[in-house]
Amino acid sequence: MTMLEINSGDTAWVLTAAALVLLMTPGLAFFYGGMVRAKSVLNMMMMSFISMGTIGVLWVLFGYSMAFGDSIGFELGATRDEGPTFFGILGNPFQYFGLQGLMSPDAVAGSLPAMAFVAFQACFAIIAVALVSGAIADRASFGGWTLFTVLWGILVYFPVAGWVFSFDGFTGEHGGWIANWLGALDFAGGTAIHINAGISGLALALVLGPRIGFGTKPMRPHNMTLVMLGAGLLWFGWFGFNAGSALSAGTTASVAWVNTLVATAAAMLAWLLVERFRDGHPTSLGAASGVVAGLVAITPAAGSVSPVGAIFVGGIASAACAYAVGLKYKFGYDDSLDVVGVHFVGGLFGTVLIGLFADPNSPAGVAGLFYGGGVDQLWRQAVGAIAVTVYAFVVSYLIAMLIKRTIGWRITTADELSGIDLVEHSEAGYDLSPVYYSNKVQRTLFLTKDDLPETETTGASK
Amino acid sequence: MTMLEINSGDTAWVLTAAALVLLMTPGLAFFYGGMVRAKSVLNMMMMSFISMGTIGVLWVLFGYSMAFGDSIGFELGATRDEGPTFFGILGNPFQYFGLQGLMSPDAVAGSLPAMAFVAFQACFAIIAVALVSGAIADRASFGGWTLFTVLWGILVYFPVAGWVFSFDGFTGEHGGWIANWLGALDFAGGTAIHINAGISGLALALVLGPRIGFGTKPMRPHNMTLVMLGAGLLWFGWFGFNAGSALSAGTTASVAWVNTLVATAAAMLAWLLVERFRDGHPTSLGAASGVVAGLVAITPAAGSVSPVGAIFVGGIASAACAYAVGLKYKFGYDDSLDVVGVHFVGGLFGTVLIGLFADPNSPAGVAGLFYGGGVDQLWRQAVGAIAVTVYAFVVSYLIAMLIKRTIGWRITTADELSGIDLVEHSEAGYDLSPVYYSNKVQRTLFLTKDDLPETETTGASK
Amino acid sequence: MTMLEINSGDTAWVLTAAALVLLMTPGLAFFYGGMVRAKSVLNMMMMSFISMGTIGVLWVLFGYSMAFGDSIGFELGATRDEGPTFFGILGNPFQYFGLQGLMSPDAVAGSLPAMAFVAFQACFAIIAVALVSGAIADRASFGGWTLFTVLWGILVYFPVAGWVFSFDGFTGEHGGWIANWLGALDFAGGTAIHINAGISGLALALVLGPRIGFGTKPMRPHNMTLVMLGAGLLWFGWFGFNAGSALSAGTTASVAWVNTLVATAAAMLAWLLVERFRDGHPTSLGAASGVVAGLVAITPAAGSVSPVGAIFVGGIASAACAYAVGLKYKFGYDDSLDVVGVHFVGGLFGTVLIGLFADPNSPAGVAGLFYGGGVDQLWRQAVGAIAVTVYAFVVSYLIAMLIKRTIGWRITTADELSGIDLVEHSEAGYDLSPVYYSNKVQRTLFLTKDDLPETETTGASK
Amino acid sequence: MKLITAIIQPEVLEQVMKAVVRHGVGGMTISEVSGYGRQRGHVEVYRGEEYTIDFITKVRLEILVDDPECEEVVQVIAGAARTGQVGDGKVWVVPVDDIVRVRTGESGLAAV
Amino acid sequence: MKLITAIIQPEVLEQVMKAVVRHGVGGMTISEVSGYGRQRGHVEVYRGEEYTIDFITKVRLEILVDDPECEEVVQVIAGAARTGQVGDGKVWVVPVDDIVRVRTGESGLAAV
Amino acid sequence: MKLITAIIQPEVLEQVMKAVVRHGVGGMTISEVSGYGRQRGHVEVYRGEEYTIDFITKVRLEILVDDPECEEVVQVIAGAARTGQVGDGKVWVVPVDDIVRVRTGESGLAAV
Ligand SMILES: Nc1ncnc2c1ncn2[C@@H]1O[C@H](COP(=O)(O)OP(=O)(O)O)[C@@H](O)[C@H]1O
Ligand SMILES: Nc1ncnc2c1ncn2[C@@H]1O[C@H](COP(=O)(O)OP(=O)(O)O)[C@@H](O)[C@H]1O
Ligand SMILES: Nc1ncnc2c1ncn2[C@@H]1O[C@H](COP(=O)(O)OP(=O)(O)O)[C@@H](O)[C@H]1O
Repeated sequence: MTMLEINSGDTAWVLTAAALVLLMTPGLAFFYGGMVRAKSVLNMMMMSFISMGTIGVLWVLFGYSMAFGDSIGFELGATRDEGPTFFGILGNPFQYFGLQGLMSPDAVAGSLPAMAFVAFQACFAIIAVALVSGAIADRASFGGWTLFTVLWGILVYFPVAGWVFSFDGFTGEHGGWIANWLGALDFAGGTAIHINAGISGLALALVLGPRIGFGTKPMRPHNMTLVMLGAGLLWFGWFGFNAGSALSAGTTASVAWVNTLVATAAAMLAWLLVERFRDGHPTSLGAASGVVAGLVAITPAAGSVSPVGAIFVGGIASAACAYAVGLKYKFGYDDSLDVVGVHFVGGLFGTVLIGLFADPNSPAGVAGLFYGGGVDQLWRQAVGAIAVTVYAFVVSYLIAMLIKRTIGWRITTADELSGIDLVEHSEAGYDLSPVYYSNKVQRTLFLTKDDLPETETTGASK
Repeated sequence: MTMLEINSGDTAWVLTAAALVLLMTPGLAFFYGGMVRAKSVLNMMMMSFISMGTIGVLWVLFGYSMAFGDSIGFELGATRDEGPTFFGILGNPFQYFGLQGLMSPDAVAGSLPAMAFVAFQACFAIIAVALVSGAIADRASFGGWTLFTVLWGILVYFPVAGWVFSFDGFTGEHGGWIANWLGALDFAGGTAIHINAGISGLALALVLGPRIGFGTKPMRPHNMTLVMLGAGLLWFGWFGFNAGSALSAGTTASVAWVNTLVATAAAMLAWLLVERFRDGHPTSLGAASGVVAGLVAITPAAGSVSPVGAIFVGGIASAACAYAVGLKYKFGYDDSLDVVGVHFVGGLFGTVLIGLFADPNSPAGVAGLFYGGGVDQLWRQAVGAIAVTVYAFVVSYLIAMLIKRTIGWRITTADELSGIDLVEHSEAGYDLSPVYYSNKVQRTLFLTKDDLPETETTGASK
Repeated sequence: MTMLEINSGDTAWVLTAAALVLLMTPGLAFFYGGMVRAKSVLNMMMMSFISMGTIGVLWVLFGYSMAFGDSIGFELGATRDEGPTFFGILGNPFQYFGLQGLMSPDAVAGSLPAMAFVAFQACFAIIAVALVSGAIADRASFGGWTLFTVLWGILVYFPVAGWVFSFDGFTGEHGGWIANWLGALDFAGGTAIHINAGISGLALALVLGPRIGFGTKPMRPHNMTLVMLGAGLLWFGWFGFNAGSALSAGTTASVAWVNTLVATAAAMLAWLLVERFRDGHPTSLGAASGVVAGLVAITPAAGSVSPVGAIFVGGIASAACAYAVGLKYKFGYDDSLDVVGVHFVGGLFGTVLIGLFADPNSPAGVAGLFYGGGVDQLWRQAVGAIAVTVYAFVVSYLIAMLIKRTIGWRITTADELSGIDLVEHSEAGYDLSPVYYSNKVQRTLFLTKDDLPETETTGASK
Repeated sequence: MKLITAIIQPEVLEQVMKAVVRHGVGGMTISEVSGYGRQRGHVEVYRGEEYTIDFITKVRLEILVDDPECEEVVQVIAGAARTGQVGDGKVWVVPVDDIVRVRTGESGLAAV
Repeated sequence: MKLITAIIQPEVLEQVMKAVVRHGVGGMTISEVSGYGRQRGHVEVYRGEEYTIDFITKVRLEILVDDPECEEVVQVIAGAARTGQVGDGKVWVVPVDDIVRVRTGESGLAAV
Repeated sequence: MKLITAIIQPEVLEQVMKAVVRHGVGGMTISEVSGYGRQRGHVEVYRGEEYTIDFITKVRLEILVDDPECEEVVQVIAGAARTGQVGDGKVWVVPVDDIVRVRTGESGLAAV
């Protein structure tokens, strides 16, 4: 642990940023919650909220330590002149078990109290898991999902966060291999968060199978005001996410802030233009989706491109996502709320475009292909992205299969038809009628799958 | 007033924290507003908003001075070796009347401009009053409530805030007796805010009597998305509340931040587990309630327990609250939105558990019973909690009776049936129909109490 | 550009404030969105969101430079002893084109990284445009509005922002004439933002003409919870707006913070009192409107009045606005969501009342009429307010006419009746029914204007 | 067989329901409607302007009964729904040719 | 006595209401429904995919009238609701055995 | 002419609609209602307290048909809506005096 003095301005900013990032998870709950049908809104929101519960506790117990403890790994040839040769795989889970020792005024991380860094990174872990839930809307048992958050946190997120975010000598002597050995640039988590969550969402969507009616009914958002609220809170919180990742309040944070604004602005415009010309109408769901796509794309790049570069990164990635969200209909995986289409694709574009647009005048000081830097950074970005994609997909798939074989994943067909809110939470999202019925319920039917005509049952691998 | 130099980092954090705390009151408005039936949502929200109006103005005029002016009191034997012997009761209301003198660059409080401290504490006063309103949902005249906010602010909150938050020599030579003479630990207001508001809610619920149908109809939340929004904003704002109470941006704030995260996470899990095993289903209302219970419980303890201790404080208090919210049905007081069950009980547990879990390595540096500190801190905590409970209950009861005897408290039975929004505010919360009726109204009936069958009229002491 | 060292505390505060201001635009989207009828909620929100897209990109490209580049202008006699003689009209658009040079650690603005100042001011530009949209709810084509945001940004906002916010020697040698040559006090944008947007809204309302049914049907808010959410987020964000305008974290910011709290509290009370005595009931829409009116009024004055003065500024301006919102019915312009009544009138009162209430002990250190300062400041305030009013009205009117004559402004009568959400965005705001219809649509009718009885068609200058 | 339709005030729904169930009616179907009738002229103020309110929320009950019970059930409903105020609503009776219980396919009286 | 039921476009509700009231009808009951009929085939694009829309929001009017007025009221409604476009809706008439005014207990014609 | 009204479970709406359309019915009107009937006693727990649920969301279908088709359409609906569980609902038939198509003014059978 580096021993520097605590800077109150940097600490103020990072504590603020941490709160902003924490707010992103409720924001995501509303973004996702508004996109499902009225009968599933509570379950959708609960999938995000429960992540705050399980990951919040795990992070304090050993999650932080698995990510930021001194890394276990091995020596390997360096990838750069005088670059590190240590290939770090997993932080020591016991070093900071229960956050021991970190309350001391001497425990610092850079210019921050160690606990401020713990706080900031905790919220990254929470939202990463929550993001995955969008791929399996309306149909996953709440118990199954809760178990998934625990296993995915331990087996996927904590290690990968260490690979990407743990720099040598910051909280431990050795950090993770992507940040140090490979040297891929990932300012705030394009790989560790978005590629990671996005591809894990694909694994889950494949294991759970599509919703009843997928591809034949539109299943449009039931409450676009909630979606817009989510998008607004996400954008707001993302300033903490990206600019906070500078871990100090200075030029780097300010550049990341401006890039987070302008890439997102460009991304919103790009998505709306695609819709305008492809579908005839720019939609509010398109605006919200463009916002998120832009935020995802600029996440890895916020510290390494110029504001003008950020316009390109946001615009290109968003247009790509606007097309990618249609792929699920083509290939038949029900990525219900476009976790793959937006987070995986957007994260991938953002991560790789750094290799093209990295500006040597930006805080990262690296030149991408278009700035005369050649392909050196490009291949590092690609390798980082691919590594996380493969690891996350395989492990998530295995976790998902394990849950399916043990406690089970999917609610029954009748329950899915009646609505998951009532069966899993015994609640209904809304009762806005001014008329007061005594004890009205919205749950109605106890169908079995056999009661449905063949055509209604999709080929879901239940 | 201590004369130190203003630290820009500390100021940045406290101004941010103040804004976060301010947001908690609208957050509470949504949390409470979503929990009532559709016909009362606006009145419920207005009870919070009006507190921002009345208390905001009073605070500037003399509220701050009553809490943080040099305290009026008397000498009494010290409770600790070399502890203070002055028993401070009430800040001098004239010292800072109209905040005079506090705009000067020389007016500081610790490392902050005095005005930053004024701002931060103003938001505490506002939300404390607003919290009470949940106990009397759906039935209190808006005029009666508005008057209550004024009287309660003056007679209950401003003095009690001085007892708990005014430290000797910080903004006046003498502060309040709980903080200084007794030496109870209350980091951010478990006593002054939550016990205080919670028990005052009980007094009001007793004076106003139950809603029509209380105990025989479920009266479930009409809009759970609004409740979840409230819970999300409250959690977000509470980082300002708790970590801001450090009044500086350093290790103490960071520890309080992490404790505020993890206690709440544990509390959410605890409440959901109680529901899962008692009622069969974990509900979203349970998650939201657990979040608030955890936040309440960690409020006094955020600076005096370790993160692992915080897991226990949050978990234990939340489970207790999950059972306590059922007591109103047993005893027949209509604490409509569980102000007593969550804020009083949660505040009590949080305050007292410090006596058990206080960790000498935490910023407060005090050892509780489980950390070898004996019962010294425990009894101080208990005395502080009891004192606030008794004072607040008695004075609130008297204020409530006064209002009942003078301008009246409760709307008529017919108005309560039709819905308080229309009668008190001449508005309806929602008109979501795509069909446009010219001038549709949702108000319908002009019943008198006699028109109702006997069984429908509860034993409310109107 | 002044060369000072970057202060991390100031930077932390301004980055936070920038994020708060950014959140105001979604907040405004909800505030406005809730006030229209259910069939227009998405379009209303999209008018705000698209501003984030277009202005966000323009700001980075040349908007910042047009406002804060070294100003083009001419010499003119000074208005004060030793006051500046340069009359600055427009920042050099090429100086900071694409924000060139501002990523450098040497690029500072006061004690901030230049990029932090860019970020903060970007959000001002975004919300200024978005505010205008409330005047033309339910009837403007989305393409027309989008084009308007671009033209208004370039021709109205960027220049006026330079006049008011660009101080000599801060980001360029010469700044704008209102701030420097005239010396009107405008702490956070009463002229540049609120008068500017408010009067531009009037121009648009006149050009577009009233909605069908204006003045004969109430057209009440369809979702008051959304309005209250908007009001809450606006108030929260406004602390960034006003206290952030100190551009440092110290006494000035703290005073502005407290003023922003108490003026708004007083304004809410004032509006509710007007309603109570004029209409019989204090409404939640009144509370929300009062909040916004108070925030608008204190915006210019936050740094130049005492907290007690702020109570007067907020209270007086809000009462004036409460009456002013009724003028549209008298004069027949359909300022649908009271942009003129609240932003223009509130901004005007706030700006001019400084001339009366400016307190020499406040950070600005200027004495208004009531504090013995005579009318010197008063006329400066009046001139500033009038100049912006005239410029903005004329240019906005011309832009609006240009759009009307070219791509067209107003949707068809049939589309307006059916609802703009479906025609412009092919979406509906809500589908809250628990019953799942396959592919239900809320769009229904393809009426032409001739199908309507005469009385239904207002005299809109279509 | 008859279909009784009643338009009543929302606030009396619960007591009406209890009354008819006590009377032996085994089922009913309920919906929300807006009523226009004598009960109007109610004036609301919005933004300082006055507007007259035309439509008022009501509840609609539909009850299928056997002919002989019809008369009495109508009386029970009207009795339980009466507050004596303008706007109390209407009850009317329509002849029904046939009724089928979906679950069993039974028809006629057996299906009520 | 008759019960007239009309399914109309939401946008014409106001003019229909005014027309029947002008014609002397003193009350009516209104609700929101979804209609399926000839008016369909409307195609919407969502996330780049096309879907056909089946149900369309309509308004349902119920008016109790005395037999002699019935014919005319039906014409008034149909006239006021006509836009000439597919989807304009239907009006139908059902015989009513009896009507009771809840407030007074009056029945038959007096209750209309 | 007849008016067939059916109260069915919301989940079977789609298959009922498809069945009647396949059978040749060209239009229908749908609304949401709450039903009270044998299907009750369902108990929910809220805040640790138990409550019995009385009203359950149902869908109401109205279909105008010509007399000869009536019987069959009723059977088609009942068949498609049947799940065999309590709460499946009812279908009933009411005589209709006249029908008018708003768009054209046609009346009687031509208007169905
Ligand atoms: N002719 C009618 N046809 C259908 N419904 C009617 C008719 N007249 C009244 N109603 C319904 O009955 C309700 C009460 O009627 P109203 O005339 O206001 O009071 P009352 O029945 O007490 O005289 C109305 O809101 C409307 O829903
Ligand atoms: N057979 C029917 N039974 C009941 N309602 C019908 C029937 N046919 C049409 N409707 C209602 O009338 C509305 C308009 O019918 P549609 O066939 O679309 O147009 P039109 O009546 O102009 O030919 C439908 O949306 C539906 O609500
Ligand atoms: N007498 C009745 N009049 C009107 N609607 C009824 C009647 N009885 C039942 N219903 C409707 O039919 C639905 C199903 O009835 P229920 O008795 O629960 O089951 P089932 O028809 O299978 O015996 C009810 O929810 C209600 O909407």
